[in-house]
Amino acid sequence: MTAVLQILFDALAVGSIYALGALGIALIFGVMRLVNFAHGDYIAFCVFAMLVPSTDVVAIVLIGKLPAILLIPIILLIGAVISVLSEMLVFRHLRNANPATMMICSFALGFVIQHVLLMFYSSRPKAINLWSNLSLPVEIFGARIPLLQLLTIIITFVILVALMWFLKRTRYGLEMRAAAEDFTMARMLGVRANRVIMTAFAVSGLLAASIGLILATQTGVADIRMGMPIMLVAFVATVIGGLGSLPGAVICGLLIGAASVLLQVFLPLDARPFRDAFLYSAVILCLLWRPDGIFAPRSAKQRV
Amino acid sequence: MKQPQSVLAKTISTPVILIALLVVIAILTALFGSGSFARTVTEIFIRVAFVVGLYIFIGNSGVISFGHAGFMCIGAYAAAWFTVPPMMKKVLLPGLPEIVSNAQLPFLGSLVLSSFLAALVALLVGLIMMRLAGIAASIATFAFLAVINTVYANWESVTAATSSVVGIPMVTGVWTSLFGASAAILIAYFYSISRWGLALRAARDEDIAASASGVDIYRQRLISFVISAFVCGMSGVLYAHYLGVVNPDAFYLGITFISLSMFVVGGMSSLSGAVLGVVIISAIIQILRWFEKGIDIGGLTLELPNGIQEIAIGVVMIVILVFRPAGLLGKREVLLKGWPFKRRTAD
Amino acid sequence: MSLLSVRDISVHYGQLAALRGVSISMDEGETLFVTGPNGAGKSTLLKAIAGAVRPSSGSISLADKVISGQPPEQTARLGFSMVPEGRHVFGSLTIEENLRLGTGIRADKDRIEGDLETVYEVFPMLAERKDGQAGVLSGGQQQMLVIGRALMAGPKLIAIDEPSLGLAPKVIDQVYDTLLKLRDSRGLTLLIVEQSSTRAMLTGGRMVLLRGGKIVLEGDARELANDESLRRAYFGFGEH
Amino acid sequence: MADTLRADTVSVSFDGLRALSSVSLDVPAGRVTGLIGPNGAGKTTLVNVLTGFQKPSEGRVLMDAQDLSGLAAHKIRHIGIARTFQSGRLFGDLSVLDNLEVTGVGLGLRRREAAQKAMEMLEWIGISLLAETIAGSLPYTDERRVAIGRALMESPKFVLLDEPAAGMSEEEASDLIALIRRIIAELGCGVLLIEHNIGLVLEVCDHINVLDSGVIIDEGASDHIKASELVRHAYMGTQIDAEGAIL
Repeated sequence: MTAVLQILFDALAVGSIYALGALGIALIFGVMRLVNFAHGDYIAFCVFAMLVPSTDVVAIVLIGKLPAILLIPIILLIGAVISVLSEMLVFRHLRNANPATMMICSFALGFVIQHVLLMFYSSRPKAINLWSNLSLPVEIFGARIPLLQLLTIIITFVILVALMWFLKRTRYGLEMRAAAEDFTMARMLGVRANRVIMTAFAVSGLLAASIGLILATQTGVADIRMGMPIMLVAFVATVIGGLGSLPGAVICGLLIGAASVLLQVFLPLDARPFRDAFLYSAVILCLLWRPDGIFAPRSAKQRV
Repeated sequence: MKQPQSVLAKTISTPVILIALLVVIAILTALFGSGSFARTVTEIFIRVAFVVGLYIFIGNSGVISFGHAGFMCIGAYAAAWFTVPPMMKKVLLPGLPEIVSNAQLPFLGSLVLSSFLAALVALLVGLIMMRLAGIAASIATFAFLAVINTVYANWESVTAATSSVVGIPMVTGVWTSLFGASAAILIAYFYSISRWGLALRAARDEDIAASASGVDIYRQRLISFVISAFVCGMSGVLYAHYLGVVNPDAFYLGITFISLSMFVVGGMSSLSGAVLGVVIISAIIQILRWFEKGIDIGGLTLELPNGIQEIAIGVVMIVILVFRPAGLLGKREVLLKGWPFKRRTAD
Repeated sequence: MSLLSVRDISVHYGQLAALRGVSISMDEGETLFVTGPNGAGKSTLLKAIAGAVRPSSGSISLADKVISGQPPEQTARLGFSMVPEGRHVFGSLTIEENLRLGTGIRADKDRIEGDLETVYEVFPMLAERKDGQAGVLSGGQQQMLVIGRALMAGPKLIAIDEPSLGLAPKVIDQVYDTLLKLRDSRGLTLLIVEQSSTRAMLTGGRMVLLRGGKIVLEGDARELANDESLRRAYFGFGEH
Repeated sequence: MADTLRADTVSVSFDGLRALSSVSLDVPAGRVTGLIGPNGAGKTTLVNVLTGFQKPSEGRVLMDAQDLSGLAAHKIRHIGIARTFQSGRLFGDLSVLDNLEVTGVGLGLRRREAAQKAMEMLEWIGISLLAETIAGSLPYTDERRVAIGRALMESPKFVLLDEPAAGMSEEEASDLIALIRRIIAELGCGVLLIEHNIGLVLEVCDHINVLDSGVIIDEGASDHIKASELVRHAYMGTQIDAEGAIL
């Protein structure tokens, strides 16, 4: 029983980070048909923003020293700002470009962010120590769960609930969901294109920042490439969730995280190093089964 | 009855110009370049071969593939399997089958055989994945790359996992890589003027009309996928023989994204775009590198801080794509009209 | 001064001319039917007014402001509400969310709840399922929803592309009754595209007949409907 | 040569909505069959069923005795049923000659043979001067003729023309009528013409089917259709409606 609980918590903890990432990718894709590869670099940027520029291995925290009540909002704000800035400086000028072009631009932007960080901080991963007492374990129904893991799950859950509330209960959210489904019709009902897109970028940046905070606390490391793997899994989750479906992205993020934990546990020892190969083969099967995504809006009709 | 002029006669100048450009670069390098510059040019030529391989599939089908670095990986490792001295292989890669570990093929033999292996893998996975279209196909190719990377990075007895396989004869230089890049250009050219290339480009523009014209899109995508995997596999072989060592992470996301960027900046629907994208972006990178090292202009030393080069190249790519969203060449090819054959009809 | 004034607009899709020099003008409170066979350019006319397609020449103004070349949200803010061809229901939103989406641009926020009541009264089916996803509605129900949605934006002018397409005759009556009631009680201006001219006859108002992207006949709906020239113009009999 | 392409009690549903209800229709070889009906009647859905782009929920598509239902679109073209599209759908980046060649190579010709046959077809239609023009830059009348040429490559047994006259002037429509008559006389295909220029349909078709709300409501020769109250009703509503007597 406790082992099951342990696995469950592991699966939830990993899955919830992917879910946050997938939501950030899906929001932007919904309103702009843009796969934003820079999203992973926003995550790293937010983490490094806490540090004094230096090439030392041990990070010197700057705003990272602030009490949580100040630090968290500042980092979230930084995430939102960098995301909105990238919309204004880059993506706004590409509204009518084809998806491949937009995608490559987002990749180039991520490349730029990465190398700006590299210039100031060097490529060596840095140890950082945020809220270290969170790694103490707590006991739940006999399972010993690190407090941080528990917090990650709770925080993700809170963020998801807050975001769902935002999307469900506010006008911005309503407009964003409508725009993600049918942008032109939404505009014909008075929804302002620029405002919706900016809001989507801001929220997406907030999500990236929260992932950054969680990851930095969890791993105790700031690494320039820390966002990339999450971004990739999030991207995959968004597509198999059904492009344009926000709940689909969240659920598939959770599922992929859970699947990777379960594979890690249940694969025979010899096969365990090949976990990702199994995972991604499953992704391909999933796409063959439902090419439009598992939760794709059912509006596919006549194609001619 | 007017005879239509043959496609070959109309368009042969394109590959000729592109190859001539590379030959000129190679000659200049041989005459004036330093050893390290020759290495840079070799890398550029290998990259040309890889991106041309991307063009064969992506350019003609319109489906973005993130997976082709996987074929480069397969080609490179196969080259190691076929050319590393048997003594070393038995120690390093004990899991290889007897017939492979006893073999030591010459470069050309390994080139052909390894590229075929990449094509064979493409055929097998393509049979499954080419049923997909659009972004689902792109994700599937990415998943394929992740599978390949995981397997090659962990299959200790056959790939030495994350430790590098050493002992591959370092035979790729400027001329060998020029040969490889030229071969890639010719394969891509002849594919794209073939009936397969025509049918696939039609499907890229209008898939529904292409089906109504009798085109079996699945089959055409598969053919293109296999040929492009062959070329990408070949670029991997060249790369292995250039570095002398292979390591799975050399064929993962880094090379995928930078190559795709060069390809899109050049113009992803044109062979010339593929070649020129690599050449132009690589040239800019090289110039920026020189600036990083410091350049004397009239007694004044211009020196850029380290790391500016990467940032600048990212910015340059964004600026190019903002102003030319279809890439530098768009859908055009470099072409000398009426060369080398005069139009037979004058109307 | 007229509320809507379309002056000599042409619209091209690539090389294809969908509208060739069409002019219409509407006064406040007026009802105008645009009729004609498929492919005449009726839907294109509405899209051009809404700002979803850009005319290649000519100009459009609404309430004395030029709207051609403006983004669609700007036109909506000036009081133009559109029910486009193909309905465009937001399937993942609830019915009530669909209805409320267009209310963001209203100045008279205090009347929103009242209008919502009205829409639910007219289409009780929508009230019954207001928290259900709009995507599961049948075609006819979706048609009611999009008409309700357009009304909720509090428009001065409401344009509807084929309100009766896919609806049962009884429902069509209901839809028209509602529209006319609103026209009379709020001074709403109605621009209705119908392939069939029957409704124009019943409802009255002005009618223009489009064919091949041009206005070929124009006049009082009731008078025109009884005229054999309508049938000839409509089908192009005798020209081929 | 096949004699008849037949839709046999075909029904199609989208999300529970019936787009076609038990529609039967014959397209005989060597004649022009017309298909008309108001917006949303299901005309294009029927064409899609006949050409393999839409699987019928019920019913069959037959060419003589051969059952074609469920075959992929490209296979149906191989069997000899060609079509054009409402929106042209030319391969915009390719030249006119290449557009026709695509059908040639799609049907298994080598590229040189395909080019030869494509050139012959362009000459037959009378647009060989356009051979090298990029299809995306054509005016729409030429676009239609190229699309028809593309469909006629390798002598299909049946050709389905989906609104070929959309946007054409009277004169251009006359040219189209002449072309359709030549297709029948010189190539011997069966033609199904879907068109909203009813004048044109009445002039050129031997037999006309009228589709409304997914059901064939009337059929017959031009004169019958011209006089048909059902047809008038389907398109325009009727006087009787207006008085509220029958609905």
